[in-house]
Amino acid sequence: MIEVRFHGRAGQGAVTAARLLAEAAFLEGKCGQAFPFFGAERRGAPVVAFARIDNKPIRIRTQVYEPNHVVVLDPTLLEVINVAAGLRRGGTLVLNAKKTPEGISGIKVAVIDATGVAIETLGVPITNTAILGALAKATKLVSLNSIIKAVRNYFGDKLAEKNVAAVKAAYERTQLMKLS
Amino acid sequence: MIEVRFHGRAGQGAVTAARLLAEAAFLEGKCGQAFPFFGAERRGAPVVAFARIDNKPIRIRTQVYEPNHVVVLDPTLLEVINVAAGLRRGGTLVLNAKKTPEGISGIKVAVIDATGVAIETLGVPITNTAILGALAKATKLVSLNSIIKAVRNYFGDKLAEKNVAAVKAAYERTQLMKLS
Amino acid sequence: MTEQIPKEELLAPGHRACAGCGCVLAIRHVLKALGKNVIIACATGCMEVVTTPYPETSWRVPWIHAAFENAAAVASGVAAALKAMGKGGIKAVAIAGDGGTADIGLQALSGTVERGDNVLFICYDNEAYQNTGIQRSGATPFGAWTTTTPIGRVKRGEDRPKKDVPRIIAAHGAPYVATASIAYPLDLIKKLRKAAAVEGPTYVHVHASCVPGWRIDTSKSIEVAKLAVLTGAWMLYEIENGEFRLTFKPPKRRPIAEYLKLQGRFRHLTDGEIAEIQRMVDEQCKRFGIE
Amino acid sequence: MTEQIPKEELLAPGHRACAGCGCVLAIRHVLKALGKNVIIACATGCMEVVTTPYPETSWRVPWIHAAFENAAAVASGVAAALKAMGKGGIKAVAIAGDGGTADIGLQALSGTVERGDNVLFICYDNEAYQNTGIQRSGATPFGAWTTTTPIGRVKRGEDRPKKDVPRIIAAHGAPYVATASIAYPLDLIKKLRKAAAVEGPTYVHVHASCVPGWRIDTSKSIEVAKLAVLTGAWMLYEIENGEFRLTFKPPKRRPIAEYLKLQGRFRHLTDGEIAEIQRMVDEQCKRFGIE
Amino acid sequence: MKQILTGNEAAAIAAKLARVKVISAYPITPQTAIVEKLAEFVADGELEAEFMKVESEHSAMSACIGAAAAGARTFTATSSQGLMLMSEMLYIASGLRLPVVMANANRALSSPLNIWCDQQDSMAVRDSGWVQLYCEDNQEILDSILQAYRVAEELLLPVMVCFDGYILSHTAEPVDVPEQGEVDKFLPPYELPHPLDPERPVTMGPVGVPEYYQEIRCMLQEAVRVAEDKIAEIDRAFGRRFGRRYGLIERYRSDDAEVVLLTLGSLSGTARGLIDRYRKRGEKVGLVKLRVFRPFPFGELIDALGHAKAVAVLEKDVSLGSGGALFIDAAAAFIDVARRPLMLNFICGLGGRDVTQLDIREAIRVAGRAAETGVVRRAVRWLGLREKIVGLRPKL
Amino acid sequence: MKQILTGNEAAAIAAKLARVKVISAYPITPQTAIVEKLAEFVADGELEAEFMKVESEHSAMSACIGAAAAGARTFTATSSQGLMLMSEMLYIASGLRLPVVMANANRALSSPLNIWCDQQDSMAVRDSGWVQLYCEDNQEILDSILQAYRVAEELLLPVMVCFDGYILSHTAEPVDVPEQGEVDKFLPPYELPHPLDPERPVTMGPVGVPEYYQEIRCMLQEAVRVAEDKIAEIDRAFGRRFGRRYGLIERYRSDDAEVVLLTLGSLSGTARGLIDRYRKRGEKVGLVKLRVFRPFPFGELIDALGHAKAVAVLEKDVSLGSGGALFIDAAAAFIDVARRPLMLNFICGLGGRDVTQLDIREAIRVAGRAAETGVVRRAVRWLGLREKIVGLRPKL
Amino acid sequence: MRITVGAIVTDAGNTAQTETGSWRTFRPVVDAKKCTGCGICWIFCPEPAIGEGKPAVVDYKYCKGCGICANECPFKAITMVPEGRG
Amino acid sequence: MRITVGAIVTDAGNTAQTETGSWRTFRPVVDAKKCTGCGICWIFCPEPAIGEGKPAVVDYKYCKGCGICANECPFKAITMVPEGRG
Ligand SMILES: Cc1ncc(C[n+]2csc(CCOP(=O)(O)OP(=O)(O)O)c2C)c(N)n1
Ligand SMILES: Cc1ncc(C[n+]2csc(CCOP(=O)(O)OP(=O)(O)O)c2C)c(N)n1
Ligand code: SF4
Ligand code: SF4
Ligand code: SF4
Ligand code: SF4
Ligand code: SF4
Ligand code: SF4
Ligand SMILES: [Mg+2]
Ligand SMILES: [Mg+2]
Repeated sequence: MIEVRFHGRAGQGAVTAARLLAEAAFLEGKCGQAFPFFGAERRGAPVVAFARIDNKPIRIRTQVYEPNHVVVLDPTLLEVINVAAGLRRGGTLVLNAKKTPEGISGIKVAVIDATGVAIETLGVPITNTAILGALAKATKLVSLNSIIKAVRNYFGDKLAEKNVAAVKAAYERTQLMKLS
Repeated sequence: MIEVRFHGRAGQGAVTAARLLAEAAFLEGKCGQAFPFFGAERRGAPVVAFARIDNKPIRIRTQVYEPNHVVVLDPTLLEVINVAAGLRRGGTLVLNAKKTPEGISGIKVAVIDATGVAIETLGVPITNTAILGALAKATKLVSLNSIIKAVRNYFGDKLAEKNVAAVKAAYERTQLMKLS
Repeated sequence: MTEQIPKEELLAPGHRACAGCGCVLAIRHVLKALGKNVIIACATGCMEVVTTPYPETSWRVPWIHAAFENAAAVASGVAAALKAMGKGGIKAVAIAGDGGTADIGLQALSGTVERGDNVLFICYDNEAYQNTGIQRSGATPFGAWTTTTPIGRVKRGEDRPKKDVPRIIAAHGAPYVATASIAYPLDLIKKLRKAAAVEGPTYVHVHASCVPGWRIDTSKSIEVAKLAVLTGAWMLYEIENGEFRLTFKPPKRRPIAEYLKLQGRFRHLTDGEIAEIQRMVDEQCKRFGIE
Repeated sequence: MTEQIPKEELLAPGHRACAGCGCVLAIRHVLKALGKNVIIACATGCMEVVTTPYPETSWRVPWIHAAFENAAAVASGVAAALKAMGKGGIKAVAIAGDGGTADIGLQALSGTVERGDNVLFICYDNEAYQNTGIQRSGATPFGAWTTTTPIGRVKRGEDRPKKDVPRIIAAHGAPYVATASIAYPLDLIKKLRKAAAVEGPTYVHVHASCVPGWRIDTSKSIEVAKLAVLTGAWMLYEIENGEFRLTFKPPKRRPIAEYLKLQGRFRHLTDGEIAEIQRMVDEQCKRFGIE
Repeated sequence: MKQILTGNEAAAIAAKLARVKVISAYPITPQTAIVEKLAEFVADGELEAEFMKVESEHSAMSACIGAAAAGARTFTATSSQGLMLMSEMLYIASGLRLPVVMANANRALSSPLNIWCDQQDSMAVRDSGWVQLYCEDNQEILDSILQAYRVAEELLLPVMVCFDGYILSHTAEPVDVPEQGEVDKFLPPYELPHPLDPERPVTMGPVGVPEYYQEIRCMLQEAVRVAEDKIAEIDRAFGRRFGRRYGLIERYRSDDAEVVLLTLGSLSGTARGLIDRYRKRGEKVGLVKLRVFRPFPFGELIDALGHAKAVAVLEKDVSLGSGGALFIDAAAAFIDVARRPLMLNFICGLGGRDVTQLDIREAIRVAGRAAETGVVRRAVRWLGLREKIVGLRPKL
Repeated sequence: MKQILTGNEAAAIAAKLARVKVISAYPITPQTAIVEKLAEFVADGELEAEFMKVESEHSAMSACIGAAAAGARTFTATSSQGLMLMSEMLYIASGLRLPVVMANANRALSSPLNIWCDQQDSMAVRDSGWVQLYCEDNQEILDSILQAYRVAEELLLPVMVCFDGYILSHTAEPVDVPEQGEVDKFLPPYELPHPLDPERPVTMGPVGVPEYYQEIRCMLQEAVRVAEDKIAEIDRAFGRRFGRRYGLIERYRSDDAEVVLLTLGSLSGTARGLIDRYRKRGEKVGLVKLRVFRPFPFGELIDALGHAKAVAVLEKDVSLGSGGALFIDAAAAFIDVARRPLMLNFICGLGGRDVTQLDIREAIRVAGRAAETGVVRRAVRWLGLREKIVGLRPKL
Repeated sequence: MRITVGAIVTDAGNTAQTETGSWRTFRPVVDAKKCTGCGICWIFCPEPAIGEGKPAVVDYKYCKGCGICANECPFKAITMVPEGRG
Repeated sequence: MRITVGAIVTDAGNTAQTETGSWRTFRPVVDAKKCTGCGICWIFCPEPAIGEGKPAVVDYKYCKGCGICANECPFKAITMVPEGRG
């Protein structure tokens, strides 16, 4: 079973990102589970969401404490949260960032300027679809195609294609590195 | 233990009569318990109340099914209710009536025109105190004096004396008989 | 007059209301006015208790009682079901006492009106919680004795003015709001029919006497209700789409004392207090265009 | 202007309201207006949730939250206790959102006013249940999108007019009722002080924007609130002992479209629908003496 | 001084003796007379308190919460539908740890509407974190309310004093009313540790985020559990001053009994006389009366019942789809006790059905047979069903 | 067709598939999305139903009662405070024997306010005469709501389908959504036997005088009890049509287990994996998942647990002053059973506290020790208390 | 008796089987000579227990003896007489 | 930490310990030259996170970056600048 943690800000779509990942996995015949953790905070506050992927039905219902991968939707979160907490050995940190972050070491990192991609493709800095492109590229957890299909299922016609463009562009531009 | 059942009409004071009997017994150092049974009916509808008297504390809480005595506050009830139901052997039926009732037999009966007494003394046909005078006379359950004391305790100054007069007058005028 | 009143009795006799109950008379005429094609949701209160001692019922129309505070919501549910099932021509009607209207039931009523549900709400106002033995309600008039506004050394009866529910409901923008009295049955029937005919939330507030609650003689129920109108203690009017209209103007208003003196619940009032009440009534009448 | 606004911040920063929240700004000024000698009973809703994540609190005045529907009743209890314990000079204040005022909390509020309790009730009106994620309330304006009044093939947003709570409370005979807006803080502060000074039940209804609920940019909270007043979608007035008085008359009313266009919740409106809303606003303004 | 008082009068007098400052209540049968009596005391100036005529029970409890939080000693009373309507607020009062005291005149729950006695109402809120005391007679009502304030204020827990509607509420019987001075000594003026007060602003009722909620709940549960000792302690103190004690449970000729009745409230009184008669005939029948239902006195109960052959639990409530609430808790008490009695549940007295001595005899007979044979054929039975009424079993 | 759906979406879709006619609900976290989704269906014309935006939960249930009494299939959903606020009406819905179906997204009770998961809310109304089903996953939510209508309408009983707030309500996972045609066959249109109808006037909700109330109550209790068979029967019918069955309880590797976990709801899922691991190590640990809490399936449970050495009852609720509601009922089940397990109660997961595998291991460990030693040191324990938090035990 | 599911009452108006005339302590007696048949008494009787017609007919099965009819009769055609006391 | 009886919070205003500045994605920057110290921004900041004074001082500990101050400043003295993206 693979577990992924998403960090974002309330209102930015981290929950949707987790769900789309679960959908993509489902489209590949796997089982997916996605769920948020909400606090009492409002728009702008940091939030987390989780996804699990497995080949057999997923029955466990606990939060994810040791994710295989971590996805960060908002670049400003890095300064305020230890996003890599609990990340398993060999796991990847998928970051929305313009440049390689400092102060992180010993883990695989995928960097994508998801905000740039989102503004380019959607016109707004909503990064939840773009970042999935990066995740697909970096982890091979699900295929690019499955992400695209999931995005198409989820969004209405007009929005769908813009988001597909975001996924694709991010997939292309994601940079993989291992910080030591 | 002595058990007494009172029949009246909602709003006529049968509950108070039962209570005053319990108070009178209490004033004599006995234990008294009085309680009503209410239905969903309104003013004018037949109601019953109960009293128990004993030398030791009364702990039983059931309704009274086989009363030692039965008291009827309203003359018109006789036609609509079997007031003597369950009356124990040797018990007395205390009736508010102008004349000896027909159709009752084999029991001791005390007859008092309590309505007449009440109108005379109180100016209204509220018979609950008058009938207690009759009960005292007929059964010796409590003394006339105790009833009077209980009435004085219960009513405010002005009302008290009128009611005392009612008790006394009824006590005087009650006719005892055994119907066969 | 009798020919204008439907003959059919949709409330059966044998109900357990007090002898002389003004409220059950109100219900009798309400049902006459509305006819058979209604479904009634009735709040807890005298009218519910005295009409439905299981396994008996006085109601010859479909009727449901759920609780004290929710007659309006239950009726809204009925209205929604009728609509959803495509059953036209049947009116959902809520009936509640003043307690079930002005106090504990106000919110459900407010919701029904605000949502625009097709419900006619009827308040029979006997000016206290009579079913539980005469406790004050929001609709209890100033100065009245009740068991929770007793006459004592430091308090002397109800110390707040009567809550003006018709005005509150009118402030909700209900298309039809009216007041009525058991002493004016034709007026009452007319208003109820009008209210029932509106497709939407309507409200009729019926002033109705209560024998033990008002401490009146059983025979005086109508007399006292009529005096309420003739003295201006109660007013007959309707508010149609926001337009206020007096439907009865007492020819020459009688002194409020006539109304008060008939009732034991006002027995304790001093002349000074009666004068104060007269002043309040005068002021209110002026506001409503009665001199 | 700043000198008329008390410096002391009785609502601490660090609260968890959305960036740009108009309601928390309302609360900030409410507290400034009232000062320290208050006890606040707050209904469930955004302002309660974002200010009190245990073990933290933003309130520098005594504050209690019990439930969603009962702020008025809790405040009444506080007022009764203060009176019983002989503690003068402290005002019991209830704060609730529009849901906790117009809908689920209306009855408790009605009771407080009817009993004449010494309570100031403040409604911050962000026109929907924002805390639970933007569902319609009685105060949601006609035409607005919310999650329970979605824009679909057969339904297009809220289909009932906004419930007029100030009018409903005025119909209760409350001695002081006023409306205010976060865009007019001096007016707001003045009215709150006036309301607090009355010994008895008073009501202030504050129009306050909500970023996600109105679908506005975080920076537009004040702008949009001001436009509400300038277009006549919201009006500033007070009702003192029954006397209505407009406290701000928009110089020349701006078209309602300016207000609507700023907000995503009205995005779906067609020109025809906007014209209809303009008509409703015009009519209402006329009733209130604004041309 | 001894007086003839109804249960409702005893409750009202107790509240007055406790010098309550804020009363907030709504009328409901059969409790109403309590409120009426208090209204009289206030109107006559005999009690200096704010008497709030709220518009519903939900607001009644809400106002009590507000008043208690501001530091005033508060009282309310209700029954049945009223208790249900305020049930949300019951959990909130206990969660806020406010020492509200409430009298509940037990009455059946609708639907159908029924104004008569049973205990479904207070049983329905047994999870709510309120201490629950059940009274057998009017003296116990008065005494329990006085004790309730001590318990409530020392533990910061709300306390509900329950007594059977009509059967006690409307029954007049002798009650010893203590002197005000003695009561004042037993129950001194009270100060909430952190009241709502502009001098020392506090926040009550915050959002209990997942990081803390469970611990806060656990603390509440501990408080209700330790109330067992506290109630016993205060009961002893009461006994020293007033000469009357009740305990958490009362054992009435049960110590060597083979068949034991377990009861709550007024039913206990009716049972006592019967027990005496069985005893006179040499039959080992006893009674255990439970006075404190929350906290549930597991230990004392195991101790009192463990030796019996069969226990007949008589109660006026039913957790629909399971058994009686008292039975379930009492039976659960024995899950890890080696020596346990057979236990039978008798649902009775619902909606004002009189529980007669015949009914109780029947329970004793059935329990006696179980004791003899060692077999319980049906754990949950009903007493006093009218045989002429048919149709109880729905057709499937 | 399989889709990724949250629990709330599954519930809303189930209501749509059931072709409900009247929906009356009030928003509350974490249930709100159900109502929102239904509002969308209605707005889009996908569901022809009246969607009532009532002003409170009390009115939500009241309107359901009115609508159901008039003969419409009705649906509502709530959580926590909402359930408490409508609790009076729950008893009335069952008393009136109206087949209302409600989804309850389980959430903690205030105070302090907490929007996260536990099961105190639905447990608090377990006496109310509603059938209660608890779901483990989103598929079970959808399926249970469909089954609920059949149960409700065949027995004239209201049914509450409970599922853990957030943990299921907000979790997206694959759900097989049945075809409308198949659902129509399983759940035909429904007619109330005696609806409110001017053609045939009836009176519903009369005063249940003492002469009849107890019998009426007994009839209701019988109806809830026989629901046990009815639920099983309908579950089998559902299984035949849709290939999924749930039973009243599910035994998961428990038949030969020495230590058995007893759980409700989503917790069961987390436990399964652990059980497998214990089994892999040869340890005889099993799971019994209770799906139907009302009626309480005494017989099946005795059957499933009787052989165990120790049973660990894990639950997200507590009857304050006693133990967990599930524990109490389950323990009571064994009062007249000779062979009984030791039973331990673990309160956990309150107010959104995550119940981790570590927590469950701890429960198994403690139960295992009890099984070995035959001794239960403390029947009621708490799992997952944060150790850094102190002050749980009040000073006396 | 067979109790009904949900305590529903299907026999609409069956309180008519209960004769509340037993509540009466005074009975209205109509003076046929005075009665004009105006129907006012019928309109205001709460039971109802007095019929239209000339003279008006009292249904003593239900009449509770409240005296409203007597009080309201414009022609003073009704007198309230005490029920025979036993 | 010791939890409090009834979850009471006695430390009034202690959300000030939580620095909601971490929520910010844009930061307001005051142009000292344009700022007149009128205080409008202070009045309308919901946190509040911008002080009176000339020039107005932003408290970045709490400022969530909503941009109200920039929008309302009559002198356009405030610009919203993206927070440095990592
Ligand atoms: C929730 C709840 N609270 C209280 C009651 C008790 N109760 C029943 S009827 C009633 C008073 C009804 O007053 P009103 O609505 O004026 O009707 P009336 O009895 O005067 O006809 C009360 C207090 C109840 N049934 N339910
Ligand atoms: C009895 C009850 N029902 C529902 C809720 C859920 N709830 C909490 S706040 C809220 C909406 C509040 O709306 P409003 O009063 O307008 O305040 P806002 O959130 O908009 O500030 C709802 C529905 C609740 N807490 N209690
Ligand atoms: S108490 Fe009043 S309202 Fe109730 S039945 Fe009697 S007269 Fe009618
Ligand atoms: S949702 Fe709206 S009201 Fe609530 S904190 Fe955010 S902006 Fe303020
Ligand atoms: S009111 Fe008088 S005159 Fe008219 S019908 Fe009746 S009895 Fe006859
Ligand atoms: S006395 Fe009363 S009940 Fe009898 S007929 Fe006349 S009005 Fe009707
Ligand atoms: S509003 Fe602009 S000019 Fe005024 S103080 Fe703020 S930054 Fe300076
Ligand atoms: S950006 Fe918003 S939070 Fe920051 S100082 Fe300006 S108004 Fe305040
Ligand atoms: Mg009334
Ligand atoms: Mg709002």
